[in-house]
Amino acid sequence: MAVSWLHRLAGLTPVPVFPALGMGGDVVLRRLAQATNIELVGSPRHASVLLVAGGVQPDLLEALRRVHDQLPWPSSSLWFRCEPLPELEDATRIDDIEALPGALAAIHRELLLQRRGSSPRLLPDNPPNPWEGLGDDGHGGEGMMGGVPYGRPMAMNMHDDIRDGLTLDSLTFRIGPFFPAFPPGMSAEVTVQGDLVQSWTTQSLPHLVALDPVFHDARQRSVPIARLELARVRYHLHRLFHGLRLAGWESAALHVLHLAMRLTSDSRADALRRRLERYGFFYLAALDGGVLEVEQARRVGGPASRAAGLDDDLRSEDANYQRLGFSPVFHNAGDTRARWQQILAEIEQSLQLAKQAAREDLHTQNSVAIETPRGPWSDERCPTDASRLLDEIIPGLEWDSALATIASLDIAALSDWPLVEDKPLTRSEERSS
Amino acid sequence: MILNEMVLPIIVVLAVLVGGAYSVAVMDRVIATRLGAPRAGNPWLSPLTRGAWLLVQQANVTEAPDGRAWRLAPALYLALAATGLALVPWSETLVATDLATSVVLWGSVEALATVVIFLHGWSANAPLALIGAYRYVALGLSYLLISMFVLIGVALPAESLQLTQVVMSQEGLWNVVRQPLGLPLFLVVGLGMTFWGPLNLADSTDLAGGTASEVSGPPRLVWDVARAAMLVAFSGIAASAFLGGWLGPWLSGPLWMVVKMLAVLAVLLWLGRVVPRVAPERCVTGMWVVLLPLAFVDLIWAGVAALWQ
Amino acid sequence: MNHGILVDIAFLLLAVLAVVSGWRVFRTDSMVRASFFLLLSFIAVGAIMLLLAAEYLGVAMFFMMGVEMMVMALFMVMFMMNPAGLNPMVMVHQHRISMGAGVTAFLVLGLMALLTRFPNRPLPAGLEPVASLGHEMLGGSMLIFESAAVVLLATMIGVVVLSSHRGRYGAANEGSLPPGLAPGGDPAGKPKEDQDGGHEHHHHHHH
Amino acid sequence: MVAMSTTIITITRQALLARKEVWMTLVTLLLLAAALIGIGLYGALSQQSFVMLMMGLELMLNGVMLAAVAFWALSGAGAPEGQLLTIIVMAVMAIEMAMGFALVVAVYRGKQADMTEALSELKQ
Amino acid sequence: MELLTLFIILLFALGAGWLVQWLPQRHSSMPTYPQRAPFLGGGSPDTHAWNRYHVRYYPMTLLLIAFEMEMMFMYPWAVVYVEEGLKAVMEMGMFLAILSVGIVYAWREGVFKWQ
Repeated sequence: MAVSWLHRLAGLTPVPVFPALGMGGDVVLRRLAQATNIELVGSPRHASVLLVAGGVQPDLLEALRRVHDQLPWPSSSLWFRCEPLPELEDATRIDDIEALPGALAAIHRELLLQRRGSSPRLLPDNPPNPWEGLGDDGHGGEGMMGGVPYGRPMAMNMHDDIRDGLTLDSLTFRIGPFFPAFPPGMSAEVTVQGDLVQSWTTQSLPHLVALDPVFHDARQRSVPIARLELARVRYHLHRLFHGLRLAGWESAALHVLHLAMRLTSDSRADALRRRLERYGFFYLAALDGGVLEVEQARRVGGPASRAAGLDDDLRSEDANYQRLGFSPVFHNAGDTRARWQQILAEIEQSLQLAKQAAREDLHTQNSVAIETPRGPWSDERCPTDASRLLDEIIPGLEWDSALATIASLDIAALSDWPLVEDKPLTRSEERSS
Repeated sequence: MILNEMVLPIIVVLAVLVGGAYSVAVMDRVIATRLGAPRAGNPWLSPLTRGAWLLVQQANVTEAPDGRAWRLAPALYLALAATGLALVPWSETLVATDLATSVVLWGSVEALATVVIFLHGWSANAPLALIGAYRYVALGLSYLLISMFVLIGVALPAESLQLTQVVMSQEGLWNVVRQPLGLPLFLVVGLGMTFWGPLNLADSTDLAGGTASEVSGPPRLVWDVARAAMLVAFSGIAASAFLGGWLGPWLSGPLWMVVKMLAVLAVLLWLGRVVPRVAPERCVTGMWVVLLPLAFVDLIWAGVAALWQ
Repeated sequence: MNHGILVDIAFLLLAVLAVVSGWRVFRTDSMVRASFFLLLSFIAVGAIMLLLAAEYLGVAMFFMMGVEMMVMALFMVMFMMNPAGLNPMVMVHQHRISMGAGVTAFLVLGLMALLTRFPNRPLPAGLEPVASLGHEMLGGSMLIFESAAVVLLATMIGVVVLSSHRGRYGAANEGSLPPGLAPGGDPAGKPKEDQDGGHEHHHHHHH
Repeated sequence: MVAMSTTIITITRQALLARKEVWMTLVTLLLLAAALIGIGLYGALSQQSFVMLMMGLELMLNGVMLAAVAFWALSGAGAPEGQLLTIIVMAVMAIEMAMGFALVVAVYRGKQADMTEALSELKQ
Repeated sequence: MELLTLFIILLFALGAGWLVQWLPQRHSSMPTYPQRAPFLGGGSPDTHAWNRYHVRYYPMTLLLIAFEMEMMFMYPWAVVYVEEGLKAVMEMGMFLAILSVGIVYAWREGVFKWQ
């Protein structure tokens, strides 16, 4: 069949990719955000390729099938460091991150030039509940609120409203583990009334977070403080990148990513701070919610606890950090805004430390207990999963401040394996890609 | 006579509708690239390739949508943008709809845009789209008063609600100088009407695309085009109300309009990319408690200036 | 180019639109559709007003009713069971009586319109409807205009008092809050009070 | 039937010759207004819920406004009171709606409060 | 004449908007049920999304209706403002002052916050 000029033209568009992130998959987000011919989209309806990145646990496969089926045709999937589902016979797997943008583009072009068929649907074409022709009015039940018209029951009044006492209907749904605004792997059962979250139950935990190998080395031996601090800055910048993307601020997110990519001990974060402050990130965005009590903050650890007024930082116990004049920075409010301000302040502090340490060539002294960007880490104390905390703090927040709160909290447990971070792009490579 | 009064204006309006939406897409991409977004390829071609892709993509349907309303909403939004554009005067005589109350009709376009955007999110029968729709109504009902105050401000010196009269009243001095608060306030309205950038409460990232989260294929194309066209219509009204419309030396009237509209568009698109999204509650409070009093001040300013002359 | 015939065609189309959409308001299951059918009816009437040279009122009808019907839809959805009409439903009573009353009203008013002879005094040439309305407001009908402000103020206050959940007798949600996490503590999920709020009275807002 | 169509044709021909409206007259406008009022009355009487009843009222006021404008344009020689009357009807509509909905909220909230009180009494 | 032009433009835009949606998809079949389920990142809802939605800003909408009525009076006022001069200033000043009281009161009562 001849391919129409429309399809040819469509093949030239940047590839709209919906990323479904498995274990360790978030690395592709940062790579693809800098690729010139990829557009990362937030809904599978807007995508032509489903990119499954990183290992997906067996209990999340059903959810993955659901997302897979929600891409409108023509669509296909690409599996990055992940074994394709057995049903998808001609699915492509790829492990080299540098080849990823090219592979995505190739799939998209083949799809539109009709050299590759769309992925088959994985789930049977059945409504959630049988309904047609059942019941009094043919909607599967009796009465005005009964039945399952079109396969689903009607929304009902289930919960008293927790904000202003005017009780109307509530919606209960399970969201995640591939919801792009959530930490990868996390899913929750949520009840909302209007756009206010009434109840929140975390169901599957976010994927373990891997740290830069230098932190693992630091537990074994003495490492250069400059390297350690730069790795810390990079970690925080990556988190800020996700937070800013969620705030609908792509240009600032890319600014952060560029900073992270070209990080040296001479880097400065002044321009970043100016940008965040001048364009009103701290005043305009939904940063008012998610206040952590001291006890809750201690459970999360790391910058989140320091944002709630604890000056708990293992670096102050290291002799060489003391030589550098280190003292922990902290904020008191404990809300989302304070957490981002804390992250920004720690980025600046770490850059300062890195610069000084590089000049004096200082190494860490203490390898028993180190402060990772995720929190204190020693044999007794390891950052554990804190996503159950969300069940306590999210109810009562509006949807936007709920999601902003989740983005600002680093709640995943620490992985035993270091991050397989790929080498940062050099300037010339980026030009050529 | 028919040629001059009807056919020509209709052709101009439809051409600007299509060409304007296209140039919005091109400009937005150029601005994004300037701000550091990695985009390859020809910016002139990219709106076309994207349009082609949406045309060949399947149009998604949800389980039990309000099908007709769902398909009607993008078309109606486009029609509202066209109505707005029809009110824009290109020269003293070249104007499609020169009503004595065209300023009020623009106010109606703003009010009805809220209805249409709500309908777009409501019809999908999906939780996230629904939240987007209701959020937008909070914004839509808040910017309306600001816009009306600001536009009444420009009607005072013109002693008329007719857009051509408003332009002619700026013969000596443009309203952007005479009523300095007016244009900045009106630009906020423009971002709100098209839920662009910081005021994108309807189709935001935390809702996976909000009202458009369930939309794919041709309906999404129409929605995107309508949104861009609305931005163009808005810039036309802003240019006429504050930047002296077709007035200006050397160039011909329509050409001046194009230049001024492009300037307004550039500012809007730039604002859309450099400011983070505003929280809905903060947005409503800010509009009523900060911007509305400012619009009052603008009106008083305009009133004093109009009597002074 | 004949003006009259075009106006006639437009009028007839709009009249049909106004009546049909007005009727559909009570014949649809979806509350949102009902509100927007009513809006359509208003828009058709507004357009007829435009044809009658009421340039201001016609256009004002669009924006007033655009907003009012949007709010109408919000409240309809808020307080009606099955707001989208997913299930078939009949929410009518005294159907026949109402039908009779409606038809009678139409017949009586229609006969009055047909049988009464109204003076034929069309708009004077060169009348500026908006300006004449403005002069009237600031001149002869000033009192009406100013009392409208007072009535609207009263409405605003009434609306706030009635709908806001903090009445004079304390929060209306007292007793409907979930129990505290600790005995005597704040209710679960209740957001923190902010410290620097300028209001001295107690409130449950989230900032 | 034939007579009717002949009449329509005659009237339309007159319209074409006279270059003025023959269908949009005061009588037809008032008939349209009467139809809207009739439908509105039906709605207001037949609907069970208060909000739908308000819809009926609004439709009736729609008819009233149309009639007022028709009189103003075709029979009142453009007296400004005609327009003012329409605006006042609109204001009545707005006030009716705002107060109506505020009442609905208050009543709904009140019912709920009653229910919660009753529940807590039962517990004791 | 103006209205006819406007009508034609409206019709064009509406028709184009509808045709672009209808033409490419006129032969396509209904998507499968799993595809039609609302997107929730792999999750699923219990019920239909349409519900008695708790509009958190409802007092603001009622306030807006009352306040917007005032705009009805302001447009004709704007046209005769310069002609009437001081009288217009006085009357509208009074009118606006009365209504501003309403806004200030509403703000103090926290109407613009999410309820």
